[in-house]
Amino acid sequence: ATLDEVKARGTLNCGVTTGVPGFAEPDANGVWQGFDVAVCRAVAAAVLSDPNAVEFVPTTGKTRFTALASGEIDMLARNTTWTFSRDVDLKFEFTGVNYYDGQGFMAPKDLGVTSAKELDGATVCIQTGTTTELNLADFFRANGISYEPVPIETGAEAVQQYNAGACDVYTTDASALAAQRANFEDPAAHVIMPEIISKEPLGPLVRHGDNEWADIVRWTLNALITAEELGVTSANLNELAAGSDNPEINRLLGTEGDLGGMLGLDADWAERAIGVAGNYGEIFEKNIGESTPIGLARGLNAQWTDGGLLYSPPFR
Amino acid sequence: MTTLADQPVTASNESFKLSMLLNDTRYRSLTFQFIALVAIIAFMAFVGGNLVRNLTEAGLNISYAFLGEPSGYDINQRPIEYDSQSSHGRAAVVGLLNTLIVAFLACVTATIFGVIAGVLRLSNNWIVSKLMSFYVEIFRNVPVLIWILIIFSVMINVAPSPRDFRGDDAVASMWLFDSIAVTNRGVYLPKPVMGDGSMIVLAVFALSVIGIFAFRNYARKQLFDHGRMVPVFWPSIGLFFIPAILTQFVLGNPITLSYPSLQGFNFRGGITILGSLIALWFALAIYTGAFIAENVRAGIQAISKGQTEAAAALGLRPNRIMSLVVLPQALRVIIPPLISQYLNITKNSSLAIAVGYMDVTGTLGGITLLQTGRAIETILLLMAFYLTVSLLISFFMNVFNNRMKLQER
Amino acid sequence: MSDTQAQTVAFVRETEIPPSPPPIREAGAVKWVRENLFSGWFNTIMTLVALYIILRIVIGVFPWFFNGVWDAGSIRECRDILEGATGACFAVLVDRWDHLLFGFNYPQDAYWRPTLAFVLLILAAVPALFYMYVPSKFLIGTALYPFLAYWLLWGGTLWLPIAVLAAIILTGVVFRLVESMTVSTRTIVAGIVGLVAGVGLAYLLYLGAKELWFISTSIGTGGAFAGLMSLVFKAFSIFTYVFFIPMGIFVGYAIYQSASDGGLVTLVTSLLAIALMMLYAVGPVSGVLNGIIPIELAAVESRQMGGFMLCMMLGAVCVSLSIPLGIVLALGRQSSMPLIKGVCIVFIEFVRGVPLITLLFVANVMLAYFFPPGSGLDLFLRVVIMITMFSAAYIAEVIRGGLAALPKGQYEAADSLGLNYAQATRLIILPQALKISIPGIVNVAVGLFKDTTLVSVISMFDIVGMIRGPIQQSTDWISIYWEPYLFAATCFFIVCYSISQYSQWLERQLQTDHH
Amino acid sequence: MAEAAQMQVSDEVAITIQNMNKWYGTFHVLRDIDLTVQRGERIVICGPSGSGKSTLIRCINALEEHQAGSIEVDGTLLSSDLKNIDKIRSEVGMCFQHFNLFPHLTILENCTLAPIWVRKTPKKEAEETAMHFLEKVKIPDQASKYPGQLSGGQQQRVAIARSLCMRPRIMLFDEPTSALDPEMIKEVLDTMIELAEEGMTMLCVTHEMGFARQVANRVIFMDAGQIVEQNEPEAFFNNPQSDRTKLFLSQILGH
Amino acid sequence: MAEAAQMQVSDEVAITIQNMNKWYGTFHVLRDIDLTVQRGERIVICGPSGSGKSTLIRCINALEEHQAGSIEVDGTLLSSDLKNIDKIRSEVGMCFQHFNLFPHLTILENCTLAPIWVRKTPKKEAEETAMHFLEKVKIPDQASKYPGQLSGGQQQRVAIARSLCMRPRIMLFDEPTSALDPEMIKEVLDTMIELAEEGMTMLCVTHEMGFARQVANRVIFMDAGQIVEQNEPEAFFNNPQSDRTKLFLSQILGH
Ligand SMILES: Nc1ncnc2c1ncn2[C@@H]1O[C@H](COP(=O)(O)OP(=O)(O)OP(=O)(O)O)[C@@H](O)[C@H]1O
Ligand SMILES: Nc1ncnc2c1ncn2[C@@H]1O[C@H](COP(=O)(O)OP(=O)(O)OP(=O)(O)O)[C@@H](O)[C@H]1O
Ligand SMILES: [Mg+2]
Ligand SMILES: [Mg+2]
Repeated sequence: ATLDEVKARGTLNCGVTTGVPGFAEPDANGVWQGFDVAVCRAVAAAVLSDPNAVEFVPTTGKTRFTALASGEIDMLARNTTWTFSRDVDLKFEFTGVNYYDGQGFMAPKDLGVTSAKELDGATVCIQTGTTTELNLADFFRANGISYEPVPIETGAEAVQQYNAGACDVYTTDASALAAQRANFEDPAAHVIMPEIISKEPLGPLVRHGDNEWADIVRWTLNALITAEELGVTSANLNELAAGSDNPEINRLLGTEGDLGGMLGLDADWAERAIGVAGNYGEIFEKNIGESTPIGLARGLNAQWTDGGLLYSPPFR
Repeated sequence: MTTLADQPVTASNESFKLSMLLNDTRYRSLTFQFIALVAIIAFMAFVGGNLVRNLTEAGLNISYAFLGEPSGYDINQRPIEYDSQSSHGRAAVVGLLNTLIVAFLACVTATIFGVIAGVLRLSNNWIVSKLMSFYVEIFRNVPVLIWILIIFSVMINVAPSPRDFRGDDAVASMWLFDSIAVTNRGVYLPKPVMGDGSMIVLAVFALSVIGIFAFRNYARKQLFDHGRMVPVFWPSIGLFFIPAILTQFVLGNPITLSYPSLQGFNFRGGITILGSLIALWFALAIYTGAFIAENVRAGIQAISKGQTEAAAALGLRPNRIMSLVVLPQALRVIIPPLISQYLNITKNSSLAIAVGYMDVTGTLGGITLLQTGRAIETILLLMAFYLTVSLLISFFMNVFNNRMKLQER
Repeated sequence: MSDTQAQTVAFVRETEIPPSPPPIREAGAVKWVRENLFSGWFNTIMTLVALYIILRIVIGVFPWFFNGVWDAGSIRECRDILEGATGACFAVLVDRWDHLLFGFNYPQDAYWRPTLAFVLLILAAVPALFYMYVPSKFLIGTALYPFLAYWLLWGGTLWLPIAVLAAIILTGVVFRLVESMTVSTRTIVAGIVGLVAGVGLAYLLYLGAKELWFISTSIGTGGAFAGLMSLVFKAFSIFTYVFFIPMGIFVGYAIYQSASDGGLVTLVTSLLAIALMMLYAVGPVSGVLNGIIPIELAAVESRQMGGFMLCMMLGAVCVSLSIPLGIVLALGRQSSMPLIKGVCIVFIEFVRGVPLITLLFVANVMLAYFFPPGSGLDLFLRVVIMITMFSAAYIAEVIRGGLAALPKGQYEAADSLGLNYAQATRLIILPQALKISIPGIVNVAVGLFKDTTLVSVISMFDIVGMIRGPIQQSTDWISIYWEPYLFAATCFFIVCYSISQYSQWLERQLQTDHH
Repeated sequence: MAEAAQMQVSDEVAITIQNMNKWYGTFHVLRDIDLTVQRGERIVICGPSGSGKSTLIRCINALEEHQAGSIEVDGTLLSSDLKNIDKIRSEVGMCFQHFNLFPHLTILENCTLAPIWVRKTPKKEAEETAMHFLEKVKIPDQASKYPGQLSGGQQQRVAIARSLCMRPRIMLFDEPTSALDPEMIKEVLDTMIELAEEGMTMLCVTHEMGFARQVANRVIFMDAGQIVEQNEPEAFFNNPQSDRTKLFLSQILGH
Repeated sequence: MAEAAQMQVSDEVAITIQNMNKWYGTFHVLRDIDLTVQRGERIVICGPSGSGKSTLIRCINALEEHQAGSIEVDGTLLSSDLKNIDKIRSEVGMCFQHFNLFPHLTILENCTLAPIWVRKTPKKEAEETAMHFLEKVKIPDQASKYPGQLSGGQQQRVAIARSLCMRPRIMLFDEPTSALDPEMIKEVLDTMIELAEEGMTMLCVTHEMGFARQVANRVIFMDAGQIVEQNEPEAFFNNPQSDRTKLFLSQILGH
């Protein structure tokens, strides 16, 4: 089983992208940073007690599924949309959603377009990779308008084209749009349109059939989310781990019950996972939050209690 | 003497011994080939067995059923009818045609660039020959992928975007009396609209093209029969344009042009040549042109000085020496490497996705692979396609080589 | 014959005419300019056009280049410094210098290792490149280089490459030993080796036959084509079942039989020796030696390699591997045995007919399926296999040209002296054919080196992969474009231009050489 | 035979070279060459290797420029004027040591190329002329073959026929036999003797002394870019004046 | 001299060819060749071009296969058995018209290659032998040069030395002098005469009639793949029997 292999190996092989600002990127020292990366580190901390015991394997859109299927990586934590066919036909198991994204449009303000429905006849730069082309085709078809697609491999090239006016609009996941815009010379000259034309639940996935391993990844992610919901932060983690009044926090951090044992891990697995970089909210703020150059708002990714979609099943 | 002795005899009635399999020249090669055959089969067994086992383990199967399913994505250049409801198979065909289009255009242009640069490199104008050397060296020694990226980016940044044509104080304007628009999304050309009687104009045009060939033949015949030199170049040009234009005028302009114009976001009407096509085309052409220039130069230099001198001593003028003596011989040297360069263009066009041109690697080997996850199937198809193209090109090259072989003893 | 004519005709020079300097018509510079730039209206136009082009380029690029910012932490800082002026942001090169050269993952405290390996590469290449000037004993250094370079780049214990080297040398010793044995001793060796090889082969074939049967049973379900394939595999399987024992016996017998001339025995013995040593001796011995005298460097995995270093590594490794493979393919293609010739032709034409990028996809997504489950060949190795195959096919074609250029008399002379095929090929044919092929091989090598950038499409971080991935997609340098590409282009230009200049020089050397 | 040939020399001047000098860079290859050739004269030029023999005859049909002095061929002054060069070249035939046949054309096409394109002779006529000269050099049956299919001697004869097809008044031969084996030498020399007998003006660089004796009106000996001695063949061989000539002849005849 | 040479012929048989036939495709090159060569005999083979002379001697050394009849060299039957072929080749030396020296090896290496790799002679010994034979052909001082640096005659002599180094009992020469100029021909013939005087069995294709008269025991005349006539040199040249021979000799001697 994967868990045994990982333990025997002593490192977790985690598939990431070759780079998406804020989500996964090696910094100037070659250390991987980012929102997706944090999930890998949390799993590594839970399983191997060491957040750095991760071997990051960069994958492209084409290679990610084979890498996972052939066992080259233990889990894939990159912007991969959870779809029916990937789950069922390609025989993978999505273990949750760490970012609710959606495909959006960005256009220069002086184009005078306010809604994507006014884009009849426009040239659209698409960053290929996930389901972008399909969503786009569906959207324009559904609205009975035409467009000129310009598929582009990397964000940098898309920005080149977009800024030179080689396309009128630029579409990709809204998170990436926001990140790119924040780094334009004049961010205010561009608008992101209100329409979000697709649901892009992005989350980690593992191979079909190894449910123990899938559970570990799923509940590690849930632990991060629940921690935020319950107010467990890196600041108060040690204090709470000693025991608290909230039974759910106690179950989460292993002072009550034996949830860790059920996963085949030890009792304080979740404490370690949260200890890496804090809870979901902290990870978000640190990597892609509004204080970073990426500057994303929580939006859909707020806790359900704050009107978002983040809703972890209970630890019980 | 047609006796039996005129036929070779092969009978040999030595008794067969096992060691003859190794030591006898007649059996030895059979033995080796048999061993090789067994080795190949064993290798196939190893590879095939692993493949089957791995696929079963991953729960995958090899199936081409996805080719019939709707692709769900759009393609910006569609030589045949296609939309997002068409099948993956059709998308593959569109990509395939796109590959062939860009490869063909790039081959033609690369040849032109290459021949010009190769000849100019031998020019006695110092600055020009140095400039050409510079061109050749700089393009040959940097990977084509980098060139494609750089050239594409230069083009989209240098050419105006459709936005620049808009408004009263437009920064850019169309060329040739507002008939051609050059933008960084592509070039928009006027498109002929066929009215009544346009067939006549076309027919006249076709006839005048035939006429040019006839005229050239006539000129040659004049020279050969009567030793009269008839000028060819200007009459040909005249013949090409004048009759068709006259008919067009006489029939009251049956063929009209529909000009591209800025409507909404883009130019519409007319013929569009996509920017990504132009960029890839140009990048491949200029990159390969550098290699062809080298071949051309080498080919011309391979013709010994003696040939030129002999022709000069016979009183031939330099341009005739070139066309009658040097070029026919140089072509034999130039064409085989030229064809390999064509092959290279076809193969390098698989980098099209770097500029967003949807060739077969972009459709079948790109989005289709991405959407369906059918990596093995799509890659096998891709390989089969490229292999067919290169084998065809190699085949023509061999035919050519055999035909052009110098007669020797 | 009239006397007058005889007189006019007879002429004898009494004095030598001294040589004089040529007449000078025009002064140097003016004449040069006139002859080379403005010697006719056409030439004048061309000169002016050329000057205009140069001017345009210089005007376009100059400010961008000279306003360049070299010191900034991110693209945003760059913009702040430039304040809207045109200018390059070369700071990215400074900031990500290490990444561009070594990839982002190579241990920073070990940068000296690839650097040293690079310097040594140049030193090691000199004796091979300038073989006509450098005493041939320096080639030993070149031969040792791969082992040293392996150790420097990948780390681990030095004893491993040493053990491999020792195994190779030992094999050479075995080769010599068996070759120089008396026939009676060799018969004994031949007997043993024949037995081992025969049994081993029979066993392998038996496994193969089983495997073929397994394939045939597992593909025979869907459709006519699959059914047909299944039948084909069944036939192969039966064929192999029938022949595995006779084949083993025959090969064993053949080896035994050839004791008298020794060629085959020697070859098989050495192959057997090296295979056994590699499998069973090299690992333990180097482990034990390292236990006694540890000489170790921190191990670096190949997936940690990147940047320009990765291009250089792929280039060097694949070229050196593909030359021997190319030779074998070229010889195979010239072979008189139709099957072997056919296999070589199919291989060469197949590989040459497919873009490298597709082959790399194969390496990335398909090759894993061809190996036993779990054997997990690492990506670097898979890519090396593919690129090597790719360039070997091209090199084979170059060498085939060289072989074809040899006069038939050379083969005949070798035959008439009694040399056998292997000897004639090794001593007479190849040395000459390779010499003719050197410029062609160098060209293939340059092309191959440039093509290493294509590994970026399969998520390896060579210099282009590094730029398109981690640099352009980082928060700091998001979407930076020209500067890193310019840098990559410069790196490649320097290396490729030097190699092609070398190749031209070598061509001239070979031309003036005695033939 | 020498007597017989001499008969046809007329008083008209075919080539006049005055004070001609040539340099390659700073290397003085030809020094103060003075030479007058009468129409119908047959001149053999000999001398050690590198003495400038080839350069001299290449200057006569403007394959090389000379830097000082004058060359006049059939009354046309050889200058950098392209018209004069063309005129001279169409009157002077040249036959190279290495034949320089055009390998991509058949023998017949080799022979008709220049007449058709330079002289604008109708093709038919050109082919007739070509066949005439091919018969003369005794290889009419090879007309439709390619140069690569002929033996060396045959190729050399084609080269001669090719120049004759332009009906030149003057023929220049540059060591026409040195690339051939003895049997073929004979074939070629026979052809040249025949030409000589018809009164063609010929300048021939050769070391075939037999040919010189048999055919030449005059033998010119060159050394170090100068004409050292010139005389009638008999006198030249039997009674050389200059020491340099004596030395050269002793070597060449002793061989 | 011919008498003197004849002395050394022994009664042992060196080569027996019986009823040998060879075809190229369907072209019958050699027809019913019967030939017995005694040890120490020196045979000259002549005949018009294309008559199959080269083919005959190439068959003896298995460079070409024959399709019918038998060839036995020193008691070994030439069959498709590789062992026999190897054995014969190491006893028969061959010297080609175009030398076929190995250009990438020095003269010494050319000579020691086969002894070292085929005979497994220690290098030192092989070099001594090589120097011995190089002295014999009078070019010991060229040993460390490359073939490209030698003249044609010297190259041909190296080729002879190279085959001698294998200490063959029989030497085959295929027009060893036809690529050479007269001066060089002499060098090579002298070497061959010396060999002949030592009693080497020799088969030599040549048209050097002087050599034939001086050295050969027997002259064989071939035409159209058949042996037309064979006889002792005196008788062969002075009194040819067949008309074909007479015609051939008249041409060759008249030249
Ligand atoms: N293009 C050139 N540049 C410089 N020097 C040259 C050139 N061509 C010939 N020479 C030199 O000019 C001299 C005369 O050359 P030329 O070919 O006329 O000699 P030659 O008398 O014909 O000798 P040979 O009998 O060897 O043909 C030689 O020393 C030669 O090296
Ligand atoms: N490989 C071949 N295939 C077909 N025919 C051949 C081949 N080699 C030689 N021949 C023909 O066989 C005949 C005999 O050739 P061979 O070389 O033995 O002649 P030869 O007597 O040596 O002539 P020469 O004196 O010209 O060398 C010739 O007619 C030749 O054309
Ligand atoms: Mg000369
Ligand atoms: Mg012959």
